[in-house]
Amino acid sequence: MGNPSWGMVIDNDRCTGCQSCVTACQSENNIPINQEDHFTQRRPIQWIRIERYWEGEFPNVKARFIPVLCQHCADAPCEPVCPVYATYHNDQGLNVQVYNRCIGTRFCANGCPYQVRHFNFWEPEWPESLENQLNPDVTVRTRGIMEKCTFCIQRIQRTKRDSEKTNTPVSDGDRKLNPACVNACPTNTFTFGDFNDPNSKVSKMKEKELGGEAHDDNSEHDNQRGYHLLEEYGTHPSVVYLKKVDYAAKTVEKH
Amino acid sequence: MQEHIQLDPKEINDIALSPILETPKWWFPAVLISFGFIVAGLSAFFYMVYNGLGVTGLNRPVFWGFFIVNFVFWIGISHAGIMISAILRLTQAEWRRPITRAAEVLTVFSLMAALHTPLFHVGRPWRTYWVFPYDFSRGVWPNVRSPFVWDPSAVGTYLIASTLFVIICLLPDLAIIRDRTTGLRSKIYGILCLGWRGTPRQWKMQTIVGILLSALVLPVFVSVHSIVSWDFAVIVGVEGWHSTIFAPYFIIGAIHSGVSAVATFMVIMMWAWKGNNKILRPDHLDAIGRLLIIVATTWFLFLFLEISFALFTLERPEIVLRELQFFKWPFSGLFILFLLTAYFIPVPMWMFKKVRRSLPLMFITTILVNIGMWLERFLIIVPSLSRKTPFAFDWGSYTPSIVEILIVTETFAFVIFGLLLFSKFLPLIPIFDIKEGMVFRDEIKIGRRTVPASIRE
Amino acid sequence: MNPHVITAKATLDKKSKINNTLIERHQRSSNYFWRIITLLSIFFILGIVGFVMKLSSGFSDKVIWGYYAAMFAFILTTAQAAPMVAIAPRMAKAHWRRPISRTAEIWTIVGLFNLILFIPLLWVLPSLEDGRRSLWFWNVAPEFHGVPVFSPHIWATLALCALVFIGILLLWVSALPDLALIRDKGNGWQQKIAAKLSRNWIGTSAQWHWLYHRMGILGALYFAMMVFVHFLISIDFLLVLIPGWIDALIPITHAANALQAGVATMMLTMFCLRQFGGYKDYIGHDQVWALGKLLFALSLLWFWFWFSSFNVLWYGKKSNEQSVISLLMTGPYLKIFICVFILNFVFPLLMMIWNPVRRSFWGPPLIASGVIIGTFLDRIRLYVAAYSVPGIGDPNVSKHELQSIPLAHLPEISDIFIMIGFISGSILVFMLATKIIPVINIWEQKEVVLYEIHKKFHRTEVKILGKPD
Amino acid sequence: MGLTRRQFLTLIGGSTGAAVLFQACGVPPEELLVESSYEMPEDMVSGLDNWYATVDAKSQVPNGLVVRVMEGRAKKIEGNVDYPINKGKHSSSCEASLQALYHPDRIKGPLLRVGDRGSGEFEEISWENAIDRLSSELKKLKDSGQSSKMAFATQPLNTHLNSMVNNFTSKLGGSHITQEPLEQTTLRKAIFDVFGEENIPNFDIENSDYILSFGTDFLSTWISPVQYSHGYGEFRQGKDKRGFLVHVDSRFSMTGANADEWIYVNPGTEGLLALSIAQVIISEGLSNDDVINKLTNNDKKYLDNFAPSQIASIISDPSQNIEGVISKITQIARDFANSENPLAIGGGSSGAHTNGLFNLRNIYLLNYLVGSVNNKGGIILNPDPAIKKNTPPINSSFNDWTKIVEDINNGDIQILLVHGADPWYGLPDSSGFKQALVGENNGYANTSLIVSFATIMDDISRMSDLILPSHHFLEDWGINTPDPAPGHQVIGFQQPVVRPYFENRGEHLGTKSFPNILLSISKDPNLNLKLDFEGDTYLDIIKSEAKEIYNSGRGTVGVTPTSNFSNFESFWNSALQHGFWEDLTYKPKKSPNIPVFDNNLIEKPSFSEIQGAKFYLIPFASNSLGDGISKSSLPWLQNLPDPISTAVWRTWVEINATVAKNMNIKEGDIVMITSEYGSIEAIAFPNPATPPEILSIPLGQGHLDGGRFSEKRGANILSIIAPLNVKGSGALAWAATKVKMVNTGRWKRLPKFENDVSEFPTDLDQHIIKITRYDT
Repeated sequence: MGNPSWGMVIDNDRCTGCQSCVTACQSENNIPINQEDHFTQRRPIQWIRIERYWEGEFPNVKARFIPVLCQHCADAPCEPVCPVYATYHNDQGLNVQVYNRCIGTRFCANGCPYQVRHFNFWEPEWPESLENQLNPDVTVRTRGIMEKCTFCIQRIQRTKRDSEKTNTPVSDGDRKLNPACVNACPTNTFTFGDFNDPNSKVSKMKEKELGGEAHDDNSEHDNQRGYHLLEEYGTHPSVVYLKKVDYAAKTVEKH
Repeated sequence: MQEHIQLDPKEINDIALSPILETPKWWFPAVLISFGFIVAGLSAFFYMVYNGLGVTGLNRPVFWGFFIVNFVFWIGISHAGIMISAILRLTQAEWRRPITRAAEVLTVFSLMAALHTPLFHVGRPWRTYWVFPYDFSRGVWPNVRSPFVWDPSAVGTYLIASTLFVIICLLPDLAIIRDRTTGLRSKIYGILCLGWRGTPRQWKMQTIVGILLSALVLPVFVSVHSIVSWDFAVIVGVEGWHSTIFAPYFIIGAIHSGVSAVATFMVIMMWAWKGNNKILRPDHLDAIGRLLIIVATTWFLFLFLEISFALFTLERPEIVLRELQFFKWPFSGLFILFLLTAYFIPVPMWMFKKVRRSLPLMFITTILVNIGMWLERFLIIVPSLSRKTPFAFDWGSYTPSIVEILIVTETFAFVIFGLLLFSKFLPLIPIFDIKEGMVFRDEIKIGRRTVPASIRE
Repeated sequence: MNPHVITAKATLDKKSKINNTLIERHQRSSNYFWRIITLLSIFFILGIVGFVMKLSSGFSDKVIWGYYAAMFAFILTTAQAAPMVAIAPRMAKAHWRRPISRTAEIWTIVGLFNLILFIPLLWVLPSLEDGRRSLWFWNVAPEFHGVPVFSPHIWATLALCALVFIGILLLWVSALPDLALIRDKGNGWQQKIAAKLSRNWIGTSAQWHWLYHRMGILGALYFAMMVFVHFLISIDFLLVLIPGWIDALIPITHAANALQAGVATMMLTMFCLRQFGGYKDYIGHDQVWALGKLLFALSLLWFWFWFSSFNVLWYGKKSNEQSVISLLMTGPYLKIFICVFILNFVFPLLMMIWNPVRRSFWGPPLIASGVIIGTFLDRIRLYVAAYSVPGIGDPNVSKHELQSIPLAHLPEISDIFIMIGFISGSILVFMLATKIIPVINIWEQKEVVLYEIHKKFHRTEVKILGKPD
Repeated sequence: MGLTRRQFLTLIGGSTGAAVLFQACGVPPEELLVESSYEMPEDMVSGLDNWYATVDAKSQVPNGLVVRVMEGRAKKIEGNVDYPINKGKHSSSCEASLQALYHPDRIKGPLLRVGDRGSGEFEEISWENAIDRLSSELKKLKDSGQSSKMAFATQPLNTHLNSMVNNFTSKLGGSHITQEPLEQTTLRKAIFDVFGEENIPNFDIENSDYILSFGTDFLSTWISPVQYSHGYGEFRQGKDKRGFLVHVDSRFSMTGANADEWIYVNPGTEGLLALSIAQVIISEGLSNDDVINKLTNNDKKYLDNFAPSQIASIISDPSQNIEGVISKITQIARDFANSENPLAIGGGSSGAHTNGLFNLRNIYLLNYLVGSVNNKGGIILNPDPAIKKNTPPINSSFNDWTKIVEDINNGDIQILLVHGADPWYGLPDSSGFKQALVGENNGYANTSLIVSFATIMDDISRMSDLILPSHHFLEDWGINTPDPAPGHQVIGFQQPVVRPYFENRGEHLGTKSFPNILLSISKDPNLNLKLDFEGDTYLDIIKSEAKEIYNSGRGTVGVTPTSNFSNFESFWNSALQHGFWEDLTYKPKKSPNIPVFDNNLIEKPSFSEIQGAKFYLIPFASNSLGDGISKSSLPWLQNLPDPISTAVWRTWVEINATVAKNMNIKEGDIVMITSEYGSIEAIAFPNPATPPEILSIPLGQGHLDGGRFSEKRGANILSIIAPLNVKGSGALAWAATKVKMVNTGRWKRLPKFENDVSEFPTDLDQHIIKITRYDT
C-alpha cells in the first residue's frame, strides 16, 4: 500500500450555501476573526468560501452556490513560483504551506487561479480569553505570510499516528480523518478520502462520475456529473466537483 | 550633420571639472529637498514594517501594486546606460561619447532604487535574504524554478557589472582631478584612481576592459528584463500577464523609457552647468531623438501585437479584462494618458528636427514618455490582477495608500540624490572619452567637399 | 590637423581599373557556368513534375500540402530576406557592404518566382467561413461578417506582390549607373538590354541625388513590407492552424529568423562568388567578418526569441500550451527540432566564439550553410506540423485546444521533387539575373575609393574612413 | 572579444538557463530541499484529546454534539453522529457556542446595579449576597400578599427545566412567559387545527420527492435547519429520483435560491395560492374523492373562487405576466398531486401576516389532499414526549406580552426574572415594553426589580438590577426532548464537558447552574417554596428521571436496548457517552379527522401603512445570527457571510436592483427605513433577486449591549415593527408592516465577503459552476 493521495468530491447539487463549513474551518484551523475592517479592506481570510453567482433577474432569477477551497493541484501553479519553497507538494498529494519559511512575496497568490491563498496583512489577534479555544495542533500564523486550506493536515497526521499506534489501517471516511468542513456540512456536500485506494468512497464516486471515456462538458444527456474546476489551466486538482442539476438550465455554447 | 568643434584638452578639463571644483548655488537646496523625501519615504517604510502590509492598499486579489510597478519601472530605466554606452560603443557611434558616463551612472542608481523594492514588497522584509542560497547547513535551497530567485541573481549581476563599468571608465578622470586638486582631496582621489599614471599599458588595459565589459553586460542586459517580465508571463492564472511576447516587449519598453530618461538627464546637465554646452550640444539630443523614434515605434509595434494576440482567442475573462483596462474609469483615463504620453505626443514631435534640437521640448517629451511608461506597468499589473480568472465573485480593485505613494517617491528622491552627490564629487562627463573622440576625429577632402571621417585601427 | 588631399590621378586610374575588370567579368561567362545552369534547369523541371503530382491530388486534403507550404516559407525566409543585407548597412553607411550590396539586391528577383509558388496556397488555406481562427477577428460579432473580405488571403497576396515589386524596383534603381556603364562600355546582347534598362542615365548630380534618395525610401519600404509579410504568413498560414497556440511572439521570431537566414544566404552567395565566381580581390575579410558578426548576433536573437516564448508556454503547464509544445518540439518533430536548435543556435555560437574559425574565410560560410539547413528544417517542422493538424477548417473541432497530437508527416516523392526543384529553381533565377545585371556593384565600389585613405598616425599607419552625411 | 563571448555563454547557462534546466530535467523538489519533512513540525503537537457527547441547549431544536476537549479546554464542536436530529452535522451557531464559553465579555460573577438603570454600571457581589437579595425581595412580595406581581420570562424551554421554572413561578403565584421574536405560536395553532397535535410533526424531507414550501426558510433558520438540510441533501442526490423543490415566498431567501422553482407571491397571499393549487387538484380530480369531500363539505365548487385565473392577478407582481403565473400554478398543482411522496410545509413570513393562521391552515391541509399525512416523505405526526409528567411547554404569544406590558404599566409586576429571553431587544418598540420598563420620567417606579440570568451581557441584563450569571451549557447538566421529534421519542442528555470557566474564582464568585440557582432560592428558609422535584441538585433530578426510563426498560441507548444494561450506573454512563436515549418502537398515530378548507375570501392580509409607504417590510432571521438573541455577541457568527448578500457585521437591506437604480440608490448608501412606529438606518444592498415591492432586512444587530462584538452595531429591525396580531393565534404579525425608504445621502462600504465588482457576478458560460439537465 503506497502513499495515499488525499482528495475530495464536492457535490454542487447538495450545497445550499449555509456556510457551516466556513465556521467549522475557522474554528479548526485557528483562522483569525475577520473584523469588519478586514471585509471593507477586502482582506478577509476564509480557507473555504462559498461563492454565489447570479443568473437572470426577478422574477426569473437564480443564485447558485459553490464551495471553493484549495484544490491541492497535482500541477499547482503556486508551487514553482515560490522562491523559498514555502509551498510545495508532499508525497500524500497535499499542497502544503510551510508557514515559518514563507517570506510573503505573494507570488503564489497571483499564481493560484482559484484564489484560495490568503495573506495575513495584519497581525491576527484574539481577545485573551478566546485563545482558550485555539487548536493546539495548528500553528497560529503571524503577519506577513500566506496561508490556505491544508485539508486539515493535522487531523490526517493525528489519525495516521493513532492508526500506527493501534496497528489498524486508516478507515475510509473516518470522522477523525475528515477535514472539519466535511464533518460539518449538513447536506453531505463533501466527501473526503484517498484516491489511491480504489475502494474508497471518493475513488468510487470519481470512477462513476468522471471515469471512463472522456466526457463532454455541456452535452445535455451526459449522465456523468464530475468535472474539475478550471481544468483548462491544466492544474490537475485533487478535488472533483459534481455538476449542479437544473431542469431549466440553459446550455452553454461551446467555444 | 554634427558640426565638429575642436576643443583642446585644457578646455575639456575645465568644462568637465567645473561642477566639482566649484559648487553651484542650487546644489545644497536640491540635495536637502531630495534627502527630505528620502527620510519621509523611509519612515513610511518603517511604519509599514511595524504595522504590516495592511497599511498599503493591497488586498485580495490585487496582491501586487505600486511597489512592483515601481520595481519594473526602475529596472526599465536602468537599461538606458547599457543601451547607450555598451551598444553604441560596440557600434562605434561617435555621438555617444559625452553622455555615456551620465547614462551609466543613471543605470547604477536606478538599479539600486529598484533593489529597494523587494524589501518594501515582501511580507517579512527581515527574511528577504532567504532567496539567496545562504544556508547550506539546513540544506534548504531557494527554489530555482521561481522567477523571484532568477531576479536577484540577474539584477545583482547587472548591478555589479555596470558599477565596474563606471569605475573603469572613471579611472583616468579621477587621475585628472587628483592632479587638479590639492591636499586631502587630492589624496583621496589619488587613492580612488588606483594609481593611474596614463602609461600606454594602462590605457591599453583600460580600453580592452571597457569594450570587454560592454560586450559582457549585453547578455545580462537582455536577461534582466526578460526575467522581470517572466515574473508576470509565467503566471497562467492572470489573463493579462500570460503572453509569450512579454520578454522582448518589456525590454524594448525599458529601452524606450531608459533612453528617454538619459535624454532628460542630458537636458538637465546642459541647464545645470552652462559650461557643458560646448561638449553636450543639440546634435546629441538630435541623435538621441532619432534613436528614440525607432525604439518607440518598435515598442509600439510590440504593444499592438500584445493586445491583438490577447484578444485573439476571444475568451470571456480576457475580454472582460480588456474592457476594464481600456474602457472602465479610472483605467480608461489612465490608458488614454498612457498612449498619448508614451507614444502619440512625443514621437510625432520628434519627427521635427526643431523639436529634437530644442532643450525644453526634448525635456518635456522625454519626461512624458517616462510618465507613460510608468502608467504602462501599472496598467499591465493592476487591472490584470483585479480581473483575475473567471471567478467574477472575487474580482477586485485597488487604490494605493499614502504609505505606498511616499515609498515610491522615496525611490525617485533616492536616484536624484545619488546623481546630485555623484555630480559633485565625480565628473559626469567622461573627460578621456571626449579627448579620445577629439583625436579620432578627422576630415578628408573630396573635390570641393570635406567629409567628416574617423580613424580606425 | 589639416585634411589630407588625395591626388586625383590615383583615384582616376583606380576607378578605370575597377570599371574594366568588373565589366569584363560581367560579360564573360565560362561554360562551367552554363553547365551549372543546365543542371539546375533539369532539377527545376523535376520540381514542376512534383508540383503537378501535388495538384492532381487536389486541395481538399491539407496535410499533403505541408511540405509545399514549408518550401514557400523557406524561400520567403532566405532569398527574400537577403536584400536586407544590402539595405541595412547602406542605411548605417557601413563601407563593407559595397561589394555585396548588388548581390543581395539581385536576390529580390527570386521573389517573383516565390510569388508564383504562393498562388496554390490560397486554395490550400481554409477560408474563415470554415471557422478557422484568425487575427482578423472574423467571428467577433455577426455584423462584422465579411469584413475584411476574403481575409487573410487577399492581404497576404497584396503584401507579397508589394514586397516583390518594391524589391525589383530597388534593384533596378540601384543598378542604373552600372547599366549605363555597360551601355557605354559593354558589348553584345547584354549591352542591348542594359541600354534598354538604363533609360537615360547620364550621371548628372541631380540624377545621383535622386538615386540616393530613392534607394533610401525603397530600402525602408522593403524592410517594412518584409516584416509585414512575415506577420501575415506566420499568423494566418501557420499559427492559426494549430488550435490552442497563442504565441504573440511568433511573427517577430519568424521575421528575425528571416533576417538570420537572409544573412546566411548572402554569406554563402558571397563565398561562392569569391571561390567560383572569381571575385577574390573584391570580396575580402571585411565582408566575411561583418556578416559573421551579424550572423552571430542574429543567431543569439533567434535563441532568445525562441526561449522567451518556449519558457512562457512551457512553465505554466496549461494543457493547450503543453499540447502545442509537444506537437512542435518534444513530440513527433523532436529530432528535427533538435537539429534546428543545434544548427541555428548551438553551432553558430560555439564556432563563432572560436576566433580562428571566425577570422577564417571558410568558417562563417560553413556556419551559414548550417543556419540555412537549420532554417529549412525549421520551416518543415512548423509548417508541416501545422498543416498536419486535422480538421483545420472544421467548425466542430475545438479551436482552443489541440485534442490529439497528429503523427509526423513524412515527405512523399512529390515533396522531395518539389524541394529539390524549387530550391534549384530559385538559384537558377538568381544566376540568370546575374547575367543581365552586374553582380558586383560597380559604382559603389568606385565610391569607396574616395572615402578610404591611409595615413601615418604617430608611429602607426591608420586607415581613415570618411562618413558622408 | 572571444573572451566576452565565453562570458556570454556562462551567463546564458548561468542565470536563467540553469534554473529552467532544473525543471526541464524534472528534478523533484525533495532533491533540492534535502531535509524538510512534509509533516510540518509545527503541526505535530501530540496532546491527548477527548470527545464528550452533550446537547446544544441553546438552539430551538437541540442538536446532539460531541466536544473535543484538551487540557480541560473545549477546542472544537462537532455533531453527534448517532443523534437522530442532526446525524453528526452541526450548524455555525453550534460551532460558535465555543466562543460564548470563552467570550471575553462573559459575566464573571453576580452583579448588582449601582448606576441608573441602563447605565451599565454594576458592581460584583458574592453569590450568597445576590441570592439573598433576590429571595428577600421575593419574600417581601409574598408577605405583602401580592406575590402574583412577578413574572418569569424565558426562552421556550422543555422538559424539566421548563416545568421547574413553571413550578417555581406558580409556587410564587407569578406568571411564566416565554419569548422568541419570530414566534412559532401561529404554526403550532395551525398544526393543532389541522392535525390535532400539540407538538410539531416531523417533516420527512429526506424521503419526499416534491416539496411545496411556503415561506419556510427551512435550509437556513426555520425550526430545525440542520436536520432539514441533512434531509435536503438526501432529497437532492441521496435517492435515484432527485426531489423537486418549489419555494413560495415573497422574499428571495436561501431556500428560495436552492429551490428548483421560486414562486414570488405578494405578502400574505400564500394561503390563496395554496387554495388555488387545491382547486386545480380538486377540479382535475387528482385526489381521491372522500378526502376531497371531507375537505370541501362535499361541494366540488367549494373552492372555485380560487381558480388560478382568479388568484393569479392577486398574488403576483404587476411585472409578471399573468398567463405565465396561471400556467405555472396549474403545472405545480399537477406535479404536486402526481408525485409519489409530496410534502407541503408553511411557516416563516407566510404565517406572520394578519391572516397568517388562514395561510398556514390551508397550506397544511394540502397534505391531506395528496395523502401525505403520516406517509413516507410526508408529514409524520410525532409521539408525545417521552417524559409525561412534565408540564407542557409554554409558548407565549405577542398577546401575552402586551398583557405583561399592561401589567407593568399598572405596577402589577414588581419583579421580572429573565433567562434566555431578551424582551428589551425582541419586542417591537410599539409594544410599549421599553416605555413601560423605563416608566414616566425614568422613575422605574413600575418594576422594582429586574433579575437576569444571562451568561453574556445582553440588552435586558443591561436594564436589570441584579444579574445572576448562569453556566454556559457546556458547563452544565441538562436533559431535553426535541420538539419536533424525529418521528420517535428521543431524550438528549446534556453533560458538562469542561469545568466551569470561572471555577477558579471560588464559591462566592463565578457562574452557577441556572436550575441550581432556582433550587437554592426555593430552598431559602424564609422563602421555602416546596418545588415538586426531589433531589437537591439538578443533576439528581435528571438522574432520577433517567432511573425511571431505565426502570421502564423501553428504548435503546446507541444500539444496546435499555433492558440489556445490568445496572443503572452502566445505563447512565453509556447514556452520557452517547448523549441520548431513544425509543424507535413507535407507530405513528392514525391521522385525526380531516378539517375543512378555509375558503373565506375576506381573509386578506392587512398592513400597517405610513404615508408614502411603497415597500412591504419583510424581516428575516439572519442565517448566522438567527433572531439575534444570544448569538450576535459571537464574532464567528458576526463575520460569517450571509448566503445571499455575503454581508457581515452590519444591518443591510435587500432592495431590487432596478428599483434601487430608479431611486438612484447604490450599494453602500445608508437608507432610512421608516414605518408608522419609527425608523432605522441600514446599508443598501441592491440585488437582482429581491422583488420590486419588498424590502427585506435581517434580524440580529442593533443591540444595546452584548459585549464588544455586537454592541452599537447596525440597527434592530424589530424595533419598528407594527404591533399587529395574527388573527386567531395572537402572535405578532411581524411581516405586516409597510415602510418607506429614503436615501440619507451618506455612504459606507457594505462589509461583505463578495468582492466589489461593478456588475453582479455571473457565471453564464459555466466556467465555474457547471450545470447539467439530466435527471435519472
